[in-house]
Amino acid sequence: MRLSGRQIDCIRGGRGVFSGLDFEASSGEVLAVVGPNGSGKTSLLRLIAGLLVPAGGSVVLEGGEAELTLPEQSHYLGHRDALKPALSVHENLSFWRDFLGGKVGDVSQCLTAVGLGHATHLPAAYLSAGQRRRLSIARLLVVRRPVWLLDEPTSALDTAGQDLFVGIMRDHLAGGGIIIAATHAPLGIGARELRMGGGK
Amino acid sequence: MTLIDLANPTKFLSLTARVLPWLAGATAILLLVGFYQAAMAPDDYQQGATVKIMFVHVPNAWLAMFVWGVMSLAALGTLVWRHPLADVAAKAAAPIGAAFTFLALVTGSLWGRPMWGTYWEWDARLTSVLILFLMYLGLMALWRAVDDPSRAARAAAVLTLVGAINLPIIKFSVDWWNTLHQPAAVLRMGGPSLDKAFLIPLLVMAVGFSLLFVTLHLAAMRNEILRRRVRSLQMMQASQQAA
Amino acid sequence: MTALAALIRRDIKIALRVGGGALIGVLFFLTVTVLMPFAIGPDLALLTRLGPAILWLGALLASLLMLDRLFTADHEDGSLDLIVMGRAPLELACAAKALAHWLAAGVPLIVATPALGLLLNLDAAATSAVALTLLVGTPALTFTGMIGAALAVTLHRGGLLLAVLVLPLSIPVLIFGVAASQAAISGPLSFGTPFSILCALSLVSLVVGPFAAAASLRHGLD
Amino acid sequence: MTSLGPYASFVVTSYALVAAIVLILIGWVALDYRRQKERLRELEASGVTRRSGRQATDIR
Repeated sequence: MRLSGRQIDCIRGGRGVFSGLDFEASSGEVLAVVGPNGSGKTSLLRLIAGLLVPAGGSVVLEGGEAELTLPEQSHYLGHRDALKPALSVHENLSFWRDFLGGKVGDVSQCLTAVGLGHATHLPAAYLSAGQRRRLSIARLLVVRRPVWLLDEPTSALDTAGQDLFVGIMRDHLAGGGIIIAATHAPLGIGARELRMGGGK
Repeated sequence: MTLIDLANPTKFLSLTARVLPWLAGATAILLLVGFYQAAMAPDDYQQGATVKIMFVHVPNAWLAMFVWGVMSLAALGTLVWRHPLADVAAKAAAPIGAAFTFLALVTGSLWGRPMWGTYWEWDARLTSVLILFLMYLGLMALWRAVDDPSRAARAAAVLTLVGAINLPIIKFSVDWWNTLHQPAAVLRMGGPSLDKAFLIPLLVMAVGFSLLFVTLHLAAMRNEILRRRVRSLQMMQASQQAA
Repeated sequence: MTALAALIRRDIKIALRVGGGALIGVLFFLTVTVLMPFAIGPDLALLTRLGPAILWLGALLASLLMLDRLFTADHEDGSLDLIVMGRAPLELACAAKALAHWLAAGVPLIVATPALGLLLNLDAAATSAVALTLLVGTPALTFTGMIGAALAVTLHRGGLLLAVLVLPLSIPVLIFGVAASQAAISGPLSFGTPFSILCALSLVSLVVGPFAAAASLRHGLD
Repeated sequence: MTSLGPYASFVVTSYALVAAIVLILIGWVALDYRRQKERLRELEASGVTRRSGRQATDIR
């Protein structure tokens, strides 16, 4: 499986964020998108996720499931964690499992895997920022999708959480997954760098 | 047991556990006696048997206002002394007050059907009670809208006090509005002089319903304290085993 | 199908839990209706005549105000991004959200109508006529209002802008809803004609609403 | 019991409604109490303790 972008232009609010961007990542590979604030890291991820329309160029996934689009084979983990405080931890995760569909796993197991096994029936409102992030990460586990688009995934996580997350990413890569992560801090895992901005 | 002791939620719970059965028993007895006397009361020469509706209508209408008074006192406790038990008292009273107000409205309307020929007349009293009912519902909506109980308590306290000041103004305006449109006064409930045969069952019922309120209020306050305990324990559970 | 059912279940759950707004809509409906006689006067004959119009206006405003949060809440916490990325077509997801909204917020309005009919001195036949037209007409309000809600999300503005966008769109529903209820109460028109037009409006909005909302969400997210 | 005359249905409906609403209130309070107790017991079973170290279900 290979994810590649050719000559991508991105314009937001009339301002050119980046142009002529090329990248590629194959199965088992991490592409770390680095660069200063405003260089378009988040825009690139949202563009791959199909949430932004590129002004030029294209992104292609080769070797995926033919009848599905790229966004339907991607997980997007953004700054906002897509959790409803009124629902319990379990309800939040099982909603996303049912809604996103495809190959799904067991909700309780995934919650235990991210260290939330004790809190399954508590309202998500009671979780701390780090725990909310863990719950978002559980979403990556409960629904199997080959491409992970992660925006600052380790922010708000404590050291134990970061170690846990590195393990989760390793498993995903070993299963032939692709990870594209926008990050300031080192991910703790071997990655190819895509440097954004500055080089115009 | 001093007042300070009462203010401690745990002490309050133990007191409630001891008092509630007696209160419930007294309430049941008074309401049964009141019901018997109401059934035995003679018909009114003007209103016929519908006068019996008064025996449940008047206590409910009086409680509708009394409960708002209780909540206003609790609101003062919340705002001035910032006491959590006052929050609990205010929150527990709202649904009970709303239920009594609803009953006052419905019994009033059932009394009005044979008297006026319609279920609803925009009579000054009924209309004021209807507005009171809306305010109760608004207050309950406010309690439900905010997840953090102490924040909700302060907002609800402000609304309760503003309501307490506003209620007489609303009553006055509605009276004025009503006389403006309807110079002919409709037949009013009760009347200035009340025969003893009606007064005694009415009083017994009034005391009975008041006791019912006290009983329900204490029980609801106990539930609310337990609910808060559950909430804080859940929050502790969320953080305790985070590692 | 499980995806859409899950979405409907989730939205209804959120609406009914603490902090959800389902019952506040009914309270608003009640309050607006009770306010009307203070402006018009307590003349029962007049209120009877105006009753259907008052109820329809109240229901229209109530359902409009509740629509504000339809997409905004999901947009703010990032859920909308994931809904767009789901395998369910966005049009169907929008329809599911609108259906959940109607079930949680629209149906209570219809249930409350008889009590309000009593206050406005409508008899049983008139009240049921109004309730029936609301049952048929409120889906149209929700599904056309959804277009405004989607636009409000993409423009990052809600509230009054939504009202200004959506109110003109709901004029036909209001016209035929009130006309049908009036026809049922006093004539002279037959009930069937305006009622069938109201049904047709609802059916059209069921189709147009989701497509327009999905289109505006797709092009407006950033 | 004296006869209630032509308006019997209104009187009976009033009393029945009052009884029904009061019973609903009592039922709500009782059910709520049982539910909170149940939750406290579950929380205690899962090993969460109060700051004061007392039992969660202890109301004395």
